[in-house]
Amino acid sequence: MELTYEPRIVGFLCNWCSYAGADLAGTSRTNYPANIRIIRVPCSGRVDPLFIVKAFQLGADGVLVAGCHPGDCHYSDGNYHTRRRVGLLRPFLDYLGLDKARLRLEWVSASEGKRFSEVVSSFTDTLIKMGPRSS
Amino acid sequence: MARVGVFICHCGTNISGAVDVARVVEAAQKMPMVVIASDNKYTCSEPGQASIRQAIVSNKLNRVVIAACSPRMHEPTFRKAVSAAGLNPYLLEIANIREQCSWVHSHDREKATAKAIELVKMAVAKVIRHEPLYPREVPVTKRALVIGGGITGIQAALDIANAGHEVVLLEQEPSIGGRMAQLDKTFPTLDCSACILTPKMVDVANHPKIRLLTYAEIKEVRGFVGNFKVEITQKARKVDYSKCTGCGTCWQKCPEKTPSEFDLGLGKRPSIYIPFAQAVPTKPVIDTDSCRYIKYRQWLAAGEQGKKPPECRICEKICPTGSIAWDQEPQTITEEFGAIVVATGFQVYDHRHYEEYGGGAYPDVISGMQLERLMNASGPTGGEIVRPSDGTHPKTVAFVCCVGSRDQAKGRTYCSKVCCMYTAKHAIMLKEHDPDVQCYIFYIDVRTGGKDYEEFYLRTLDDAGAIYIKGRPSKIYRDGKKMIVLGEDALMGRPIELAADLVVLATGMEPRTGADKLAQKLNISYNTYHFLVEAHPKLRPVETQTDGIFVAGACVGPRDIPESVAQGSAAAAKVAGLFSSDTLVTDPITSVVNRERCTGCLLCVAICPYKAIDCETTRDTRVVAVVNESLCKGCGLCVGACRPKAIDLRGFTSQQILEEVNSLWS
Amino acid sequence: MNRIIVDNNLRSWLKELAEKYTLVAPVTSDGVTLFKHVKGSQVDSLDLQYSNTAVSPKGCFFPLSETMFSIGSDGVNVIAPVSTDREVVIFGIHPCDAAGIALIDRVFLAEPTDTHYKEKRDRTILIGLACNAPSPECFCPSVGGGPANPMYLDILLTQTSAGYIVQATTGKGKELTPAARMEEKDIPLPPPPHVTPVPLEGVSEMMRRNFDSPYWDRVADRCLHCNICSYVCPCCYCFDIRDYMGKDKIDRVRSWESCQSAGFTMIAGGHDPRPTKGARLRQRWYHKLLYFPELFGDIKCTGCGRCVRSCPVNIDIREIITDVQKLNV
Amino acid sequence: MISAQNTIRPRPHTTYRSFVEAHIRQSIAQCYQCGKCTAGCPVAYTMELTPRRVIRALQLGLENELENSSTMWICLSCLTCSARCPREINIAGVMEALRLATIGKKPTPDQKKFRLFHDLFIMSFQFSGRAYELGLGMAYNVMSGQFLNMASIIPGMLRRGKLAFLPHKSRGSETQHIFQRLEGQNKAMNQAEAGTK
Amino acid sequence: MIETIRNKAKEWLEKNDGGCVIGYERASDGMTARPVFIYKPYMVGSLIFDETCVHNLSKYLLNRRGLKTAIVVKPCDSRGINLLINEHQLDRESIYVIGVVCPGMKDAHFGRIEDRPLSKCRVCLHHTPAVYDVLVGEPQPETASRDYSDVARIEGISIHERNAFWKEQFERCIRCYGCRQVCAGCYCQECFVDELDPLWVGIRSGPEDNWIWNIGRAFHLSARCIGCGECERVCPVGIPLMLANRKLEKESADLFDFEPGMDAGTAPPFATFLKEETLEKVE
Amino acid sequence: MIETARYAYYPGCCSKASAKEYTATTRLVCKALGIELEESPDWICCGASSAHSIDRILGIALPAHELLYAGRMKLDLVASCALCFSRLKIAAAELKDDDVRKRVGEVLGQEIPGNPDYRVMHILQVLEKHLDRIHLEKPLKGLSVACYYGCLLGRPKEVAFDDAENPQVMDRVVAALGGEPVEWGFKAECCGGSHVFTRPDIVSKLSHRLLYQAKQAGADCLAVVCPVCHSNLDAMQKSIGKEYKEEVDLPAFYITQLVGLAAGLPPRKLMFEKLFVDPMRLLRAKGLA
Repeated sequence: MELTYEPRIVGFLCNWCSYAGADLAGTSRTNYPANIRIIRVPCSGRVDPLFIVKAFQLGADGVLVAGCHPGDCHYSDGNYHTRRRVGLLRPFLDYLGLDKARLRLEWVSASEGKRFSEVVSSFTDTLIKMGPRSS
Repeated sequence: MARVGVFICHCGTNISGAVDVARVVEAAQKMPMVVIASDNKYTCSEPGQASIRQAIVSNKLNRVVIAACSPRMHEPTFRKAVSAAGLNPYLLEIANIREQCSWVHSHDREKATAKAIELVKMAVAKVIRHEPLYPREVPVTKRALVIGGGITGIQAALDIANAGHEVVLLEQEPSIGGRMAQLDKTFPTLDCSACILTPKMVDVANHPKIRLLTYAEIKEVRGFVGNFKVEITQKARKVDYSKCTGCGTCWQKCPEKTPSEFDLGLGKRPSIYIPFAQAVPTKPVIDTDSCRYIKYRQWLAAGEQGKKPPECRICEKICPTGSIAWDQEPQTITEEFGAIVVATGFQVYDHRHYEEYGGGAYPDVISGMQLERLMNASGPTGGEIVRPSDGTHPKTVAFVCCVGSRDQAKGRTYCSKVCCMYTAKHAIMLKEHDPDVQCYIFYIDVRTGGKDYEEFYLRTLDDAGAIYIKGRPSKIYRDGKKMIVLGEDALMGRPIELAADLVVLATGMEPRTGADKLAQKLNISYNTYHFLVEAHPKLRPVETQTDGIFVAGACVGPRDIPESVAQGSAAAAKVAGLFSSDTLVTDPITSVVNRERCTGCLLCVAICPYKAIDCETTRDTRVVAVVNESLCKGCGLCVGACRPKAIDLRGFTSQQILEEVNSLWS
Repeated sequence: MNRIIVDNNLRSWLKELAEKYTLVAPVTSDGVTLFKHVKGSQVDSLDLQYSNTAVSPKGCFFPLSETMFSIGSDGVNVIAPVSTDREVVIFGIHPCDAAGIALIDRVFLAEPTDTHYKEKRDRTILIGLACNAPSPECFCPSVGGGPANPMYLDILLTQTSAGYIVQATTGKGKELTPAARMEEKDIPLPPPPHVTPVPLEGVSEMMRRNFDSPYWDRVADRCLHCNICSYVCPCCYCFDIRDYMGKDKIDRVRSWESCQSAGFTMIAGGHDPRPTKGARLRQRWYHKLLYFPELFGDIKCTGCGRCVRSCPVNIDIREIITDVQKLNV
Repeated sequence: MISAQNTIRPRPHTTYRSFVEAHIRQSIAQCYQCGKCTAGCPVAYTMELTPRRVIRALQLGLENELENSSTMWICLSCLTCSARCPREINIAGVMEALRLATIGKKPTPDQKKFRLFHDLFIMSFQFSGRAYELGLGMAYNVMSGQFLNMASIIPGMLRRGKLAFLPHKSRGSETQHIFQRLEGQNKAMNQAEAGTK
Repeated sequence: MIETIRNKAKEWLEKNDGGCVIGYERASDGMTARPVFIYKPYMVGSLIFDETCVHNLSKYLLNRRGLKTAIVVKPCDSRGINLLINEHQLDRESIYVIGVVCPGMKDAHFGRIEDRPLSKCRVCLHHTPAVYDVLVGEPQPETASRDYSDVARIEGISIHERNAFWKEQFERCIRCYGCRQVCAGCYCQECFVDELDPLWVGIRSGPEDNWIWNIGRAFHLSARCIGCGECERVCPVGIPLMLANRKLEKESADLFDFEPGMDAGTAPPFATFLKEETLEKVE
Repeated sequence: MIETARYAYYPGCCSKASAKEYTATTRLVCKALGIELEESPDWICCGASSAHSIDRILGIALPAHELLYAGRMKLDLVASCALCFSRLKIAAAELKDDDVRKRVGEVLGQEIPGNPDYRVMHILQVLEKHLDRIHLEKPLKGLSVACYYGCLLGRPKEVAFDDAENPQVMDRVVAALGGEPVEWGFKAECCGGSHVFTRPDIVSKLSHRLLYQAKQAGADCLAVVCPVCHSNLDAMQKSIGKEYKEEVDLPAFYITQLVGLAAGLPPRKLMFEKLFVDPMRLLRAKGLA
C-alpha cells in the first residue's frame, strides 16, 4: 500500500488576528488540509523562537507563525518583534540544514479567513513537494 | 494529581457531521490524567452546562477540557459554568474542534476525527499545567486630570465635575481658553467667540469640584488605570496667587513691552501680564524673559558683565497686596488620579516654512489667526483691519488655502478641515468691515462638510462677492507696496498674477509642540505628525490603548469647535463610566517574573509596550525585573524575548505551550 | 621470543573481528580523534599512531547518556533496555585509558554492582596499543602506570619495526589471539618512551591539611567551571539521573554530570553544600588526590594528560600537585 | 482649444504615462491638480498646455495633445515646479521624459527650433569634445532663419574677446567614441526590446 | 607594550586598594598564556602580552560585579564589556579597561603554537578596542571589508549537505557546556538547557537534544556574539561553533545593521524594531 | 602656513569664451587662498541642458566622464558653472543605480566601480569652506549686493546644498567680504537660461524681472555664479533695458571677482573690463577702485 506523506504543521497563531482569521475560515466553511495543529497564543510576540526549534526537534515538518499585519498588532508592537525574531531564525535554520521554507511567518487578519486557508493549503503543498525531512 | 474531565460537543451536527465524536470520546478516555470523557449534543445549552457541573462534582474533577467551538466564542460561558461548580474558572481549556476542525475538514471524516483527537490531546496536555488564576481588584481614585484648558478640556472638566467627581484642569499657559479665546467670531453662525467661551471659563473657575492649575506642565506619569500618580511642574509665576487679587495695577504700570503671544506678535504686552482681558485666572505672571528686574538679577548673578539693566521693580512697589514673589521657583506637585483626559489641542502651522511665500519676512503676509486678532475688537488694533506694514486699510485681500495642509513637501499631508471655513468667514467679515474690500481666495478644493457649512460658503460668494481661484499659488513677492501672488487659475488653465494689499495664509492645524513628549510620558501612541492616536478611530474615538487615558479634541486630529466640544463631553462620559464603580477588576493573564532566574538584562523593560515592567534590587543585590500586573496586558512579548526564561505568562506559560507541542509527538 | 603480528595481518584480523564483534577504535575526523564504532571497511584507514583521544573511552561502559529502563505510558509496565548480544572489542586503547576503566571498575563493580555498567563491561574485550607518542603533559608512570603497561588489558600490542608484539594477559585475551596470523620472532619489547614524572610524595597528606587554604579560591579565580576536565577524564564517573518523556514511554536516563557544574550538589530546598566556585574546584582535586585514595588506596588519575590539554584556562593537575606540596599549613 | 470635437475619451494607461512614470520613478496619479507648478513656472505664460495640464493630459491619456505641445521644449528645466510641488512630483522630470519620449516623432513647427538648437548644441561638441559657442550661434541663426538673434551683443562679445573663433578641443576625441558606443548600445537595446515583443 | 600594561596595572592597583587586575601570565607549558588575577602591585611582573593571549577575559568580570577590577582586553574581548554593560550586567565605573591594540593572535594550544593566525583573527575587523580607559599601542584602522567566506562556503552547499554537515558536528557534542561557560554572553542564572520543567532540552546526549542545545545556544547569542571565538577554542571535540555564530552575526548585520558590543548604548536588535523594515519574507 | 587644499576642477565650455573672466578669477582667487585646482586635460562638455533632453544615458555619461577623472584623482570635483555643477551632481546621484552605472560604463568604455561616492562641489561651497583664509584688504563696505544663485543650486533637493527658495551661501560669502547682501525674493528664480537662442523674448522677460527686483531691493550690483545667467544679466542688460524702456545699469559681477576685489587683488587681474555693464563708476563711488 502506498502511503501518502502527510506533513505535520504546528501553527502558532495570535489570538486577535490570525486565530480569529482561522475561526473565520471555519465560519465561512473554507476547506483546507487537516495537517495543521494550532496553538493559540495571545500575540505572535509570545512565540519564543525556541518553541519553533523545539517543534522541529520533535519532528514537525513545518511551523507557521501567524500574527496581525504590521501596524495592526493588538498590543501595538508585538508583531514587529516577531518579524525580527523569525526573520533571523529562518536563515539560521536554513543554514543548519533545515529548509527555511519549513518555517513561515504570515500576517493574517481577523477578516482574512480565506487567506488563512490559502496559507495552510499552500504551506501543506510546499511541504508535500519537499517530502519528509531528512534526518 | 490532576483529574481531567473532557467534554466533547456535537454542536448539533456542526461537529458530529464531520467528526466521529464517539471515537474522540474513546480516545480521550485513554489520555493521561483523564478521569472522565463524555459527549453532549449542545454543550453550551443549559443542560449541557449542567452535565459538566455535575461531572465536576461527582468525579472530583480539578481540570476541564471542553472540545467544542472556538474559545473566542464561548470561553467566558464555560468559565462561568466551571466556576459555578466551584472550580477556578481558569482551570478550563477549550479545544477548538468546530471552527478549526469540523467546519474546515468536512470533506474528510477520517482526518477530521484524527485531528479532533489531537486537538483534545493538546488541550488535555495543556490543562494539566493550568494553575488557578485570580483576577485582582484595584481601587479607583475618583479624581480626574484634564490636560489642556482649551474649549475641549474646559468642556470635559465641567462635565466630569458636574457628574460629581473632582477634577484638576491643567493648562500650560497663564490662562485657560486656548485657541478659541483668540478667535474673533466662529463659523458658520458668526457668534462672538469670547461671548460663548468666557462664561464657560468662569464656570470652571467657580466650580467647587474643579481645581485649576495654570502655567503648569506634566513632569512624569506613573501608575495605571484608577491609580495614576502624576508629577506636575508648576512654573514660577513670580506672583503669589494667595495674595494677588487681580486688581490689574501692575500690568497697567509695567514699563516693559514685549510682543504678545496671544496677539501673535501683532501687539505688545507688559512683562507682568495676563494674556487677554478675560483671562482665567485673572491673575498675572511675570515673563522672566523680558522683565527688567529679572534681567538685572541675572546680570548681577553673571558677575556684572555688560551694560547694567535698569533695576525696575515697579510692579513690586505698586502692588497693594505685596504679591510679587521674585524668589518663587518652579514647584513639583504630585497628585493622584483615576483617569486622565488629554486635550492639548493644536497650534497654527508656522508659515515660516513656506520660503516661497516669503517665509514670514513680509509683514503683509499674515496667517488666518493673525487676521482674527486684527479683526477682534479687543485685539491690537481695536478691531481695525490694517496692513501691519503701514497701517493702511487693505482693499484687495488674497487668501491662500492649504498652507501647511495637504502638502507632502512640507511634511503635512492631511487636510486641516477648518481652514476652508474660516477663510470663508474671513471673507464675509472683511466685507462687513469694509464694503470696498475685494477678496480673492486661492483654493485647491473647498471642503464644507458640516451642518450649515455649505450654505455659509455660498454666502462668501454671494454676499461677500469673494472670487475663488482654483489653484495653489507658487510664490508671493513684494512689488512696491503691493504683494504679488503668482498662481494659476486652474479652471482657465492660465497663470495668474494678483496684486494684493494683504495676503492671508489659511494656515492649518498641527499638534502642540511637545505633544509627542507628553504622549511618551503617558505611554500613548502618536502618529508621524504627533497627533495622538485613539484606540479605534470609529468605535473608540476618545479612548487610547492605555486604559484610563482618554483623548479629545484637536490633539487627536484637526477638529472644529462643535466636534471638540462633543469629544470633551464624550471623554468626560468615559471617565464618569470608569468612576461608576469603586474598584476595577484586572485580567489575571499577566506576566510574572521568576526572581531567581532573572539576570536583570532588562530586555523585557525595553520591549514592553505598556511600560509594565520595572526593575528592583533583590536582597542579594541583584537587579531583577518586576511586572506591574495592573499595567500588564498579557501580550507575552517579554516572555518571547527572555533568554533565561525568567519571565512567564500566566495562562500561556512556556510549560503549557511546550506540553501542547510535546503532546503532538507523544 | 615474542609473538609478532605484522600490520597487514593485524588489519585483516581486525576485519574479521568486525564481523563477529562490535569493533570500537580510535577514528580521526575533522582533526578530532574519538573512539567510534568501526565497520570492517574502515579498518584500513585506522590510524594506529594516534596520541590520546579527545575523550577517554570510558563511555563504552558508562555512556554519555543511557536509558536505564522505561515505563510504559500506562505508568505500570517497566521495560528493560534492549542490549545487543554482540560482544564488543575495543581496539587501540592506550594503557592509561585501560587504567582509567580499572579505576571506575572499583566503584561500579563493587557491591551493589551497577548492572548497567557490569553488563557492558562483561561483554567487552580490550585490545590495547602501547603508547609510543606520549604528550608532554602525560605522567602515567607517576600514578602506577606506564606507556606500555599491559595490566588492565586483555591484549596489548606494542609496535616495533618488524610488526606488533602481541601480549595476551587474560584468558579472554588469549582466546582471542589470532595464532595463525602471528609469528614468533626474537624481537625484544622496546623500552617504553620517556614520560616526565610528577612527584606525588605526601600529596594526600598535604591535601588533608590544606582544605581551607585560600589557594583553592585563587585557582578558582580563573576556573570557568565548565565540565570539560571531568568529561574528558578516563576516571571521572559522576552522573545524573532524570526522567524523560518519550513518545510512548517514560525513560529513566542516566547522563554524565560533573562536580564542576553549579547545580551539582543542589539539594531539595535549595541548599547547596558547595555553593562557591572554589568549593567545587577543590572537590575535584580532593576526590582525585585524597578521598579516592582513602577509599581505594590509589590516586584517581591515570596521568593521561587530557585535562591539562583540554582545560581552556590551563588548570594543570601537575601544577596543583606540586603547588599543594609546597603549601604552608 | 476646447471645443465639442475635443471631447475627452480617457485612456488612463498609455505608453507615454508608463514611460514618464518609469523615468521619474513616481506615479503621476499622485498629482491632485493644485496648479502650483504652473503658478511658479516662469514660462507658463507662453505655454498652451501649462505644466499642470500636461500632467492632467497624462492622467487622462491625451497623447495627441502632448505630442503637439511645445511645453516640454519651452520648459527651462529650472526645477521650480519640482521643488515646490506639494505632492513632491518631479514635474521637470516629466518634461524631460516627454522630450525623450517624443524625440523620435516628427517635430511640430513650433517644436522645430528647440530641437534644432539642442541638435546643434550637441553637434558643437560631439567632435571637438567642448561646446563651441560662436559656431553654435551662427549655425543656429542660419538654420533657424533668425539671422539677427543676439546680434546686438555680438560686437560687444567680440570686443571683449568673449567669443572664440575656433572651437576649443579636448585632448583625445573621447566624445566621438561616447556617441558611437551610445548608438551601439541604444541599437542593441532596441533590438532586444523588439525581440521580447 | 608589556611594560606599559604592567605599569598601568601597577598604578591602578596602587590607587585601588582591594582591586584586582585580570590579565595574562605564562601558562604551565612555558610558552602559551593563561588568565591571571593580580591583587597586589608587586605581582604585576607576571603579566605578559603576546600572540598567545587568546583568552577573552571579559567573562571574568561577571564574577566581580560591583568590585573594582582592571582588565586587559583585546578589541574583540572589549566588545564583551560593552555587551555586558548594555545588558546591565556591569557597571562601567567599577571597571578599568586596559585596551590593547591587537596584532592578531596565533593559533595557540596548550603545549603548541601553530604558525598561523587564530581562525577568528583571520576575519577580524576591529583592531582597536571598542572601549578602554587606557589604550596600549597605536590605534589601528579597521578592516573595511567583511569576510564571510567561511559562512558562504556552508551557504553554498546543498541543504542536504548542510544538514549532514551539522548533524555530524553536533553529534560529537559531549554536552560539557565548555562553550557556554567560557562565553561572556552566557550568564543566565540557570541555562535553558538545565531547566527541568519545562524541559527544553533532554539530558540525553543524542542527535536531537544536541541539535536543540546547539541551536538554542547559538540563537541566544544572535546579535550578541562578539566574535571572540572562545566557544570554538575550548570545545574539546572540535565543533566549529563560530561557523554557526558567524552566520547569525552576518544576518544580524545585514538585517538590522547591528554589530554587538561596538558601544554600550545602542539598543540591541531584539529590543527594538523599525516599522518600515521588511525582513526577507516567506516565499 | 596654510595647508593647501586640492580639488579637481571642471571649468566648463564657457570658460574658453564667454566666461573667460569667471574661470580666470576663479583660478586667481583659489591660488590666493591656497586652493589648488587640478584640471583634467581631456575634460569634455557636460552636455548642458541639451544632452539630457535628447538621451538619458548621454546626459549622465558626459558628466560621468569627469566624475571618473576626479574619482581616479581621489579629489572632490569643483565646478564654477552652476549648470555644469548641476549636471555633474545629478549624474553622480544617478550613478548609484546599478543599471545606469552599467550602461554608462559601457558608453564610456570603462567599468565604473560599485558604491561610487563622487563628491561634487560648487565653487561657492569651496569659497565658503575656506573663507577664513581670505585676508580682507579691501572690505566691500557699503556695497549692496543682490546675490543671484540661479535656479539650479538649490534644486532638486537631492543634490542641493542650500535652500531652494532662499539660499544663503553666497550671502554669507558676500557678508564675509564686508559687503551688504540685500534681501530679495528672486535669488533662485530662473533667468531664461539657454533660451537666449530659441526664445530670446523669454530671456528678456525673466532677466528683466530679476534686474528690476534686484534694483527695487536696493542693490548696487549683482553677484552671479553661472556664465549663462551672467550673459543674460550682463551682456543682454542693455538690450533688455531698451525693450522695457528703462535704463537698469546694474553691474553683474562674478562672485569670484568680488572675492578677489575684497582680497585686494589688482583690479586689472580681475578683468572688470570684460563686463558689459561697466562697474568702475560704482566701485569708485564706493571707494573700492
